[in-house]
Amino acid sequence: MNKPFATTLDVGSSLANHTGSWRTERPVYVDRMPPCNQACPAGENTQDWLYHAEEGNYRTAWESIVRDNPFPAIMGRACYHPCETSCNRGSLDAAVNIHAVERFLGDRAIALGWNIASSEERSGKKVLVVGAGPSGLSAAYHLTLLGHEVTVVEAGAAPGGMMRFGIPAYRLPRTIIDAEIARIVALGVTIRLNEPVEDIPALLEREGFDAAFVAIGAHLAKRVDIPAPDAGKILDAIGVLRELETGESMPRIGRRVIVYGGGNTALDVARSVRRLGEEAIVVYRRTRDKMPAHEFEVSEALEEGVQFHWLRTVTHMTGESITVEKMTLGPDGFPRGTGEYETIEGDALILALGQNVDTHVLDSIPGVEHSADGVVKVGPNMMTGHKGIFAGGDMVPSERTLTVAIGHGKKAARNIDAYLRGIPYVPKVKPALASFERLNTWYYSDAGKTVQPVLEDVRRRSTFEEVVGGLDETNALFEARRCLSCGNCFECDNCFGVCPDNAVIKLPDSAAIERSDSAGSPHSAPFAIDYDYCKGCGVCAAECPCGAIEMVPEEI
Amino acid sequence: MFQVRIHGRGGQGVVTAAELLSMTAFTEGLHAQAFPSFGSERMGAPVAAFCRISNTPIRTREPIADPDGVIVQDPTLIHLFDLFGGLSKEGFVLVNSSRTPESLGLSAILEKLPTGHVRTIPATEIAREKIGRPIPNIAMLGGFAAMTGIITLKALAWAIHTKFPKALAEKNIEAAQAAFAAVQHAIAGEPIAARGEELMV
Amino acid sequence: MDAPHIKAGQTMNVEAKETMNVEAGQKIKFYQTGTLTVGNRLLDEDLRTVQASEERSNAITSGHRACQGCGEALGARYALDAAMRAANGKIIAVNATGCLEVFSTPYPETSWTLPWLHSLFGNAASVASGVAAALRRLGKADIRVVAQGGDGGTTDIGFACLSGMFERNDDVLYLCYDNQGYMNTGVQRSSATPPTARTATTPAVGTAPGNIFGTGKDVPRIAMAHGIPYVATASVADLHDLERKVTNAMQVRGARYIHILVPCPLGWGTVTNATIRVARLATESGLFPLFEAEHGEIVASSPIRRAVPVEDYLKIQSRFAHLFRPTRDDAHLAALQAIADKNIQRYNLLRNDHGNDARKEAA
Amino acid sequence: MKTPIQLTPPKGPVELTLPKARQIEGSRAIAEAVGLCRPQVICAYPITPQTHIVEELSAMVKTGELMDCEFINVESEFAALSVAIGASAAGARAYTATSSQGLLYMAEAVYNASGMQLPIVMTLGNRAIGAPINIWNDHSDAMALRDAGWVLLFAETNQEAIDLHLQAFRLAEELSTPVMVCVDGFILTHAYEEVELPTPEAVDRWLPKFQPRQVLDPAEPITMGALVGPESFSEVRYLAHRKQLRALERIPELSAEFNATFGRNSGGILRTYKTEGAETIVLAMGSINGTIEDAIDELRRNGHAIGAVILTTFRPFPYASVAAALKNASQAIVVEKSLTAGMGGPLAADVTLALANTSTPVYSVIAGLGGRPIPQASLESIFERARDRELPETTFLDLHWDAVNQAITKELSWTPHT
Repeated sequence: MNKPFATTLDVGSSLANHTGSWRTERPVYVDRMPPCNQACPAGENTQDWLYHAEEGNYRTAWESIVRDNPFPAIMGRACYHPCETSCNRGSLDAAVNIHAVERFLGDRAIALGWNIASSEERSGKKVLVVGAGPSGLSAAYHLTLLGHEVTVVEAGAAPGGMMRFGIPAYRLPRTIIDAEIARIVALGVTIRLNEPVEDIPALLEREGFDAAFVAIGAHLAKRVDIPAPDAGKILDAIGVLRELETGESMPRIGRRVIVYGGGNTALDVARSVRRLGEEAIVVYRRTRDKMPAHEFEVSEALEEGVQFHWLRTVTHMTGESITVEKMTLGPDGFPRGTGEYETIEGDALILALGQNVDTHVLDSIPGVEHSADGVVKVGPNMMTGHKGIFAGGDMVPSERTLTVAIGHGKKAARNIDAYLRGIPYVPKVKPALASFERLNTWYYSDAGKTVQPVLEDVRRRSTFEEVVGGLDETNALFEARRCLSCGNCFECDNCFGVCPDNAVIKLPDSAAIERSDSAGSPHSAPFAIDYDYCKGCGVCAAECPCGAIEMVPEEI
Repeated sequence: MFQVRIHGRGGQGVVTAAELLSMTAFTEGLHAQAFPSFGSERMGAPVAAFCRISNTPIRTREPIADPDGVIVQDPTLIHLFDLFGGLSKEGFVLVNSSRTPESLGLSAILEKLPTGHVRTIPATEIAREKIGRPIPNIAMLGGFAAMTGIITLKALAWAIHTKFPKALAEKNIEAAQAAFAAVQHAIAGEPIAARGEELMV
Repeated sequence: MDAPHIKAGQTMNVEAKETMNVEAGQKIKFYQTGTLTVGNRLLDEDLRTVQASEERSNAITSGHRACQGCGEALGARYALDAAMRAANGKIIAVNATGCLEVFSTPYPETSWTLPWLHSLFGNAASVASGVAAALRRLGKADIRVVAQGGDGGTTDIGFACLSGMFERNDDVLYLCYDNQGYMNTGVQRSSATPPTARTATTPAVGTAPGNIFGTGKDVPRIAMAHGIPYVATASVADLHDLERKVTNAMQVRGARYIHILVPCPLGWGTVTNATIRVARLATESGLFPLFEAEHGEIVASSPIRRAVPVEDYLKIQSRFAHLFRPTRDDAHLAALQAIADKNIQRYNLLRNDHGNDARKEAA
Repeated sequence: MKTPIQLTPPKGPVELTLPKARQIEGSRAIAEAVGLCRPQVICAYPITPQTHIVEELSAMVKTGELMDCEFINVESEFAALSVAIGASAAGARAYTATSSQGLLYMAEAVYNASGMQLPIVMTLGNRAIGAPINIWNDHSDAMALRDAGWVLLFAETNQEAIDLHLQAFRLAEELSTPVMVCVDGFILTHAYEEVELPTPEAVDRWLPKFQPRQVLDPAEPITMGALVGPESFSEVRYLAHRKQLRALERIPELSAEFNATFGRNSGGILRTYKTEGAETIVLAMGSINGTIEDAIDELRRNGHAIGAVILTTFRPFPYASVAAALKNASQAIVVEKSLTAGMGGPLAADVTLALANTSTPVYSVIAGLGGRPIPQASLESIFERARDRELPETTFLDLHWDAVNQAITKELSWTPHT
């Protein structure tokens, strides 16, 4: 072809024109902190394992969970999932049913017998863990993965602590607890049961442990002095729950059992009592919305026929009834007596007013301090006043939940590891939060939360069968895919597509490749900006659904 | 060079007449040129067309100012325009009418030209009868052929054949023949009116 | 471990079960994570948009001189790449004078990678007709012709040629990239400029609201009035919809018209990163309805997903700033809302059946 | 060489194969000549007086007399040439025709076609330009776009119109440039006269299959019609100029080759008529030359040493050839059918420039505007006045001075504020 001068051109020649020089801001791929991850007391990388789950890579997803938490199946049932409370999707339609997916993965792991491989090289160090509760087992698990030899000594007859003795079977089947603890044991952790420890330093000395993690929980029920002239039956919640777990034949508590308290334990015990066929009445000094217990516990309890008396304090008890004083909430939200009294029929009273730590084992250890209620003082690295002895779980200052305890176990393990290796433990810096405002939610289609199956009411009043069922694979996948992947690229190709200058490059689709922008900051997105042509309009950042692109000023 | 100017109104086939005349001359082996007095093509508007016939190639293309023959297809034009302007002393005038030249007020031109050089024929009636439509142009050519002898009826017939589809061509040829005959009879001294009446039967 | 009794809400998932089984390797029938995004790693390649593919033709490639965030550069690549895929790369493009032509072909550089011809401002449709006629005559009918122009070259100066091309039903797909004004010459009013919009030739002075409230010039409907086989409106804010329409258009022969809204950051006074957002708001407010018509009859329209008042669309554009400052111009805002409401009613845009609900995809 | 009389009326292709003269209308003759060149795309829009040409072509396409051709009825002249531009760019031989206002309406596309070097051939049925609206012949339309970068050829007769179209396609495609064949409206387009059309075989040998210099093709994509800035625009324009000069060389060669092939001397730059020994030489374009030749014969008989130059190629303007043809004359008279108000005759201006280095005076005669007849007598009187050295620099032939003077008086009596 004989092309005329200037008026006819060879195609694509504008590639010689590098429009990148126009730029005053540059788009940069980032990985932000998803709110679910940030909220997880156990530090699970929720968004990451949902990412794998939504692809159907359940094993990879599960392995991502157990990097932080050895109890997916338990978590999926007993965790109060703050991840969902903070889930950005909650502001869109309904939070992702994260715990249900986690439970699906946990159950699948148990069903298919997935195991975790411990690292090969061993440190030769020995660590003692006192207490086979969630915190202790978590610590033992992580320490073993870190290459240390761990022995757990437990005063009780079975491992699990509050997982077993604090949470009723209808919420957490024992087979699940056994299976996930068995996996830890299979990893090489030694658990010695029925072995109360009296002198920790001596034990360390005797068996040559290099460090200890103490997590004996808080098992002493708080009591209030309630006059009961006719020696009415007064029990404590923890005791009752433990009895339910261990006692071969549960002695009858009463016909109409009054539970005094508004926490989760109060509701656990009330709902257990219903399952024993008795009437259960919860008495709480404040209003329903002020109850510490989670809302779903209250509503499920109501479904099961538990009665509630809010704004009441127990003042007196006889064999057949209790006297309560009516309360009102003051402006400060605290209850005040009204001087009016009423009688509630009831032949047993269970106190669920919280627990204290049994600290006598610690009193003997030099340097360990604790407050009046027995809460042990620890440093930021969770070490007590005594060098090499760390503590965690319900016995240290913090919210007393399963997941927090498990988180303590992990944190302590990392600090103990650092202590044993004589190097300081530096937690990696957390990226900025992927807040809802950073998302472009238009790109996500409408998909309501999947409801888990629930056991019919009659059977919830007679048996300890698990109330909430799990999701089948279809539903679990659906639920996983409701994840917005906040702050982390999920490869939707938007940036690749919406760039008016074709200035986005797809990187080879391999996890192995080290991805980073031209400034060298690493990111997980399999894309790169072609700064030769990028004019810095920012459309890619604006149209990134999950907020994984940031515009940063150019130095001019 | 023999120059003909044809006058009429839009829709009377004035331009076609000039073209046919040129084609006829061409088939006779002569050089010819025909062209209309250009204007927008509307029914009823006065129209003129021109035809030059020559033994040598024709170069000029100007409208004919000094015709040797004038064909008037519509007698109503006679007193509206100077139809005979520039007409040569030996020129011919053929008017489409069933009336006599005198009754058309053509006395002046009758005096100017040699006897027999001014004639009328009822071309419209002839056309109505032979073609079924009052288009006088071909009949006028037939009459003009008989009157001037510059083209033969045979050549005209061929030209008509070339120009029109067979059926229409044959009807037109009949019209031309009828007009040709009418003029011949007139030349033979028979009253044209009578012929006209006869033809109108 | 499933309990025998299932609560409401489960039923949906039971249905979904038949359609989804990843392990069985069947096609995923729905996905939430970015259903409306350009691509999606969870989806088969052929279900993703053309723009998601590294093999896309990039009909207009890097190095062009369009402004930052240019909607027209984006719209042109969207539409032409889709057309290229539909025609197996056999496309000839004819371009009217305007921004697109100027920023893409300043000697010695061109950004086009397909055969491309620019003749004049007002004759793109006719030139395309000529190209199509030649191809038909040369026995190259497998090569398809696309004509493209801005709103000026289409709805104003090129209008007669466009109408002629339609009326003859020439085998041309005409793409109008509507940025609602003469942007190349410095933002002057075109017949596609919306009422009240401020342009260099419709300044907002005192109580004058900028552009007049004329009767409007609804070129897609005018195109429909020609009874041509296919007419559609599309937007850079909905790529799936745009590509589907271009693909539909390429399935038929004859005159076809797609009117694509392409925001202009410069002319509209939007931040450069708002190009797609403002286009989305135009649609979600009802001011720019998305629909399809065949042989003069509307056959489909895209319902609004997240309805917004026209204000949400207007207030992020400085060309409408005078409607809000110094004082709120309620009368004109109401008049503009009325236009949107008319569209919503005419095209039934507020029905709730958009295909973006995972449940529907599952079903 | 006369045609033997045919008993059956001529029919389509059969007739085309007869290498014999026929008495047909100029428009029909041009249409058949264009048909012989096998255009692949024809776009038509009616405007008097070119209409008959495209009407004939549409019939030829319908009847199959002209095959493998797209006939497109467009909505305007602007569209007509635009369709041709697209067709040509896509590799098809494209043709259209127009007149007067139509040419002006497509003016933008006229420049575009030459700027893009597209070998389109267009017939221009020359007609005046309004206002006042006037449908009759003169050269105002061609003159209005004489500088649009097209080759402009003027036909004296319908025979030459035919021959010029055959040469135009060759020239256009060899150089990749558009060519306009100018034919006097009505005078030629509507005139019935004898013409001879070559056989299709002969034309196929004369005009090879169209090989576009550049073509839109997905197999070898290009960008046509780029924006060119100050850094290169001058070069583009210079190359356009050079191409026109190249055409000036090629036109006579093609004319000679045409003569050798078809035995007719037509086209070329210009022809002379009885210029040997002529003191006065009349120069004109188009059909008026017939009358001029008659006038010259007449005057020669009376001993007037006068001759004529028939200018065929007006753009590119053949300064050298014109100068050479006039070099022996003591005076030149340019008769032209156009007037540039405030300047005079555009053709006369070009001829004056051609004679810049000589002392030969150039007299301009503006004649035949808006279809005004140019009687031989009027021309003869002009030429005689010239012989007697009484001719003013510019003459307006047969101007009705009384009407003009009345108007001027009226004009002068009027002032805006009365």
